[in-house]
Amino acid sequence: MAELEELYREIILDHYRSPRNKGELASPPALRAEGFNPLCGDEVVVTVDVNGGVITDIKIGGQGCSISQSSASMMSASVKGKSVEDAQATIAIFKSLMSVHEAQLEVSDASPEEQPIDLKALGELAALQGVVKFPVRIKCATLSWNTLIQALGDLPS
Amino acid sequence: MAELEELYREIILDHYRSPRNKGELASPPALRAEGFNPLCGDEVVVTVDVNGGVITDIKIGGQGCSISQSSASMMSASVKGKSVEDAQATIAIFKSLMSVHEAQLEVSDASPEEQPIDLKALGELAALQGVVKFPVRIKCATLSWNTLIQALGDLPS
Amino acid sequence: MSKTFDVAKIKKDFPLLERTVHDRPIIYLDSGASSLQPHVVIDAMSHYYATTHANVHRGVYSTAEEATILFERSRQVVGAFLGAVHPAEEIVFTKNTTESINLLANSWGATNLGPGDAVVLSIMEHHANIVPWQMLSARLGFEIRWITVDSEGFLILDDLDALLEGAKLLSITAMSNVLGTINPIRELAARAHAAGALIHVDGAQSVPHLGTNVVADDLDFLSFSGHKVLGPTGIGVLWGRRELLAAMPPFLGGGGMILDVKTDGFLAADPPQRFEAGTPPIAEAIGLSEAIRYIDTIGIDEIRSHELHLTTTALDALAGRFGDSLTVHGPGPGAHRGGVISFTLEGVHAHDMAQILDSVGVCVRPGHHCAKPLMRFLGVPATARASFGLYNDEHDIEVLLEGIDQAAKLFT
Amino acid sequence: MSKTFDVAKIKKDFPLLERTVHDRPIIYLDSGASSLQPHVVIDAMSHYYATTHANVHRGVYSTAEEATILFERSRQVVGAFLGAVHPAEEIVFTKNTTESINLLANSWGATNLGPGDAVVLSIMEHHANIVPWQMLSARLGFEIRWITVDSEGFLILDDLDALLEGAKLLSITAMSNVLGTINPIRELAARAHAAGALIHVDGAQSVPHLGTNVVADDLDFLSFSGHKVLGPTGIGVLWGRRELLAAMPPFLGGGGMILDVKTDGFLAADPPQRFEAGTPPIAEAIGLSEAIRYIDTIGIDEIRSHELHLTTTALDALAGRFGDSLTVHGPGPGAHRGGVISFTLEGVHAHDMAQILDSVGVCVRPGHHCAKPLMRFLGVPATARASFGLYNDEHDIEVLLEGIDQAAKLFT
Ligand SMILES: Cc1ncc(COP(=O)(O)O)c(C=O)c1O
Ligand SMILES: Cc1ncc(COP(=O)(O)O)c(C=O)c1O
Repeated sequence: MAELEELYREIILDHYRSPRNKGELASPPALRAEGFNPLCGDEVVVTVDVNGGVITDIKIGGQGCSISQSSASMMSASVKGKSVEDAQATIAIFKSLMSVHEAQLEVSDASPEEQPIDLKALGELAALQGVVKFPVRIKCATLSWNTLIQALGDLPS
Repeated sequence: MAELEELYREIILDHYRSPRNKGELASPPALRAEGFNPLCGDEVVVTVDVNGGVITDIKIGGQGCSISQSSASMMSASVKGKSVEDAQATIAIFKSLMSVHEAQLEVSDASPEEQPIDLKALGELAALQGVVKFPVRIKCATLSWNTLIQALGDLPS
Repeated sequence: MSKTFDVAKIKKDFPLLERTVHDRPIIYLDSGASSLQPHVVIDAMSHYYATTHANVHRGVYSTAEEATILFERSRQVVGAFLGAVHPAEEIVFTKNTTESINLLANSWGATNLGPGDAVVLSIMEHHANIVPWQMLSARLGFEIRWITVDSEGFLILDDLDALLEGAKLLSITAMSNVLGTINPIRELAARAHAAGALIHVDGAQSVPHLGTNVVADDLDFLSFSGHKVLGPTGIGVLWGRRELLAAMPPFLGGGGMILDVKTDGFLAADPPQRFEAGTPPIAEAIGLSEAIRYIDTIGIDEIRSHELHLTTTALDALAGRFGDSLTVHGPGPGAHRGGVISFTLEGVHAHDMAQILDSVGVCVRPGHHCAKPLMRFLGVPATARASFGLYNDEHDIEVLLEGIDQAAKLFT
Repeated sequence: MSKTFDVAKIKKDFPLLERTVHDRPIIYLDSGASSLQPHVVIDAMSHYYATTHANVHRGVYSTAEEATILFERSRQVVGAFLGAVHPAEEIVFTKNTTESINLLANSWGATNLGPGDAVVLSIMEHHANIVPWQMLSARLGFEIRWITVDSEGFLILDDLDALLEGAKLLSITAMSNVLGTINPIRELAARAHAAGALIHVDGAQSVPHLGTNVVADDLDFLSFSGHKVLGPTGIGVLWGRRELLAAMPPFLGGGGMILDVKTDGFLAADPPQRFEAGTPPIAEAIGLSEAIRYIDTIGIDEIRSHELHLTTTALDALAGRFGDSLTVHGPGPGAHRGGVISFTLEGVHAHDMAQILDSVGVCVRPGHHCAKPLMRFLGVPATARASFGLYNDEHDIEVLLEGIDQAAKLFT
């Protein structure tokens, strides 16, 4: 089935089999947050070291399905070394990619408006685009992202 | 509608318009019970004087629809002056006339068994037979009878 | 956006109206107890069972996903109908209005009420908005205060501020299911809030027949039932303001309302799931949203005008034909009343009235209408109640009058 | 009275099985979450809405009377299916199993439990039979004790007498919705009674698939849901022994459950009305009784044999094809288990498994199956669960295996 191949792209399976940045940083000093998907039991623990406005290290713990695990792994690879500001821009783009379609579960008949999304800015994260055809899996893909937002929320602003 | 005429026979309307034995006896010495139909709000108060095993007087209070009122009135006329034993026989016959059909509300597909009922023994009470075509009204017809049973239940046995 | 209201066409949408009773066409005048369902509602549920049924929320396969989407979209449709701002979080599906109010009492009430507190009700409440508070009050020891009604059937609001003093909640119907009185909800909400109390509105009678806007009226909670709003049995709604629901503990416990369960305790999910333990009424939610879509295509304001016209026509005709021998319990004709007409005819008990009306095909309900405190207050043991829906017309009123005539003749 | 079990014919009774998913015929293996509904059930409800709908219990007109009769007869049908002696008084309609258990906890429990008391549960309970007791225990301070399971998934009953000592209730599932284990209910009832405790059985999984007899098993209470027994959503049942129900206070308050209401209090009706506040699930009760009639025409024992055969076939095939890479969580094949197969395949998360199975049309459910204490006890975060109904056949098992194959290939 074509949609299924879209969902389980090679790069996603690769991140699932060999997750990047696995583990937990000592917290403190690392910022730490736990995420949880009550529907399927997926859990994620995100720890981030932020120094001088830059994400100098990030580690991902927990367990879950290939989508939640690979999304977390790709996220860690994508934000590590970035400034918090740049990371937040990436988060925003990724979330909008997902949320347009998440809305399928919520709005009434109106079909969700397609907004132009800068896929190039997402790099390999764009591989997660296939998820949007599977509304129930979107929560898997966004779990670690929401958890990162939570962790960064603890930053003094 | 033929069934409706069966229900509202002249004798029933007559008892409704001119209820026999209306009122309340002083209690004690009279036995007293209150009945209540929560579905429609009908109420009945039955007071009976029993002397030497004979129902020497009976009075009916309360309010309700033509069926509950006329049934109460006919009941009072039918048991007054009877021995408690004879009254109880009448009660039993009347209740069985009603209960066969009341069962419609309860049993599954099986149609209720027709038992031979001694209608003659009921005298003018037989006029209430039309009620059985209207299962919801059966509770109206039996209200005063159940209340009489309750009152007689207080007799030392 | 005025729409033409074509009652003959509407009647055709309701299959039950094709049937006969005692060889006469059925005249359904009991929408106050439960409405009829249009084809589209019945078909939406059949179609759901035949093509899509699966348990919601926990499946990833196609039908489970489709069922979940349909179910969650129903919240949106219901929310839009009520003018709710955050339907996805504010619309709780229950089994009926009664459960909605019990939920409110046992969740919000049990955490906010105690000795020295008060809840204000009106004497015209349905038992659904009385008994839950009595049960809770017996447990927690707060006071219940009563707004009474005047001889026309309007709430007496002169001493409302005194009644509200120190009260934490005003729980009141938007429309009496006995008298037809429409209560001034916006004013009541403002006065409750001014006194520091919240307001819960029993919308069982108003939501199906009048326009509802929980924001414009500044409400805190609102309840209604599917089966009175052209929808199925087995479903009700509690709407609550997001912040209020978020602060309330769960009522029923079980699957679907948790984040986590361990042997030593559980963690509750966010609203609305927190309040929806167990498999929800899935087909019923789909049926309810179809009912609301149907109402939307006709227009709730158009429905209201039509029913108001019928009510006025009926009240005038009853007075004209039966004069003083017939008493209508409730306000006279006008915009302050809904399409519920409770009446008694001299010498004819309500039960007999309903029986005789049935013989000409007319469905009306006799009794206390689950409002015994009001009946006692009025000193009437029982009334016959005719209540209108969008599918009624003037001919229905004529047959009603014909039936009342027969009752009058039989009993005099 | 042996009946021929013709699964090809049965499949035709279930319209949903005609649909395709991703261009493949649907293979429904999620009856543990919710069953499909046969035509006769869907049609019975449509027919009811289209010809008979009216609110029950308070009307005298023809459709109200007919609706009341149909509704009350549903109690008889349900009661007969459970072997209940007094269905008219013992069958309480709720909205689902979850509400049934919450009713039991809040009515019987709240009047009988306090500090020093204990309720015994098992670790394999569904959240529906855990959270209500946790909520009540937090309020009343009684103890919850747990029966655990062995490595095969059977209850460990060696220390049951110690667990039951001083306990007032054993509340336990007749069949695990995760492991498939069938528990020895008759023995459990006897031991509970010997210890002076009552027994409540969660029959959500057993009533649809095994024969039930509340008298032969000497039970005190039993719960189940309509939507798992070929019936509609929006209805559940609590059966209770007449004397026990008669002594219990109401749970939800409102219309229909009262004898009288005054401003200063109310008087509750007798069971079952006492526990059925508000407009009941009328169409749903009619649909449920039609579902039970349908099961009766096929025979619950025949259904059980068929499902047992499928379960054994599937367990053998899974072991044969996937060996040690696939773990089934629950007992091996045999009469002590029902048609629920929870499994994990090495390297494939349950969520992914369910997604890939969907692509070949197979519906299975991934996750914790609302049994988190059990999952924690087993040390498994999630399983995929295939569960059978009377409409499944061997071909369905083949497609399941084909899908698992694909998952194995994709992930290695
Ligand atoms: C054993 C068991 N108990 C209780 C339930 C809850 O049933 P419902 O969601 O219909 O209330 C289920 C079904 O999910 C179950 O399998
Ligand atoms: C004003 C009012 N409140 C509450 C109810 C109760 O509704 P339900 O029986 O659907 O819970 C009704 C209907 O009978 C009603 O008219």
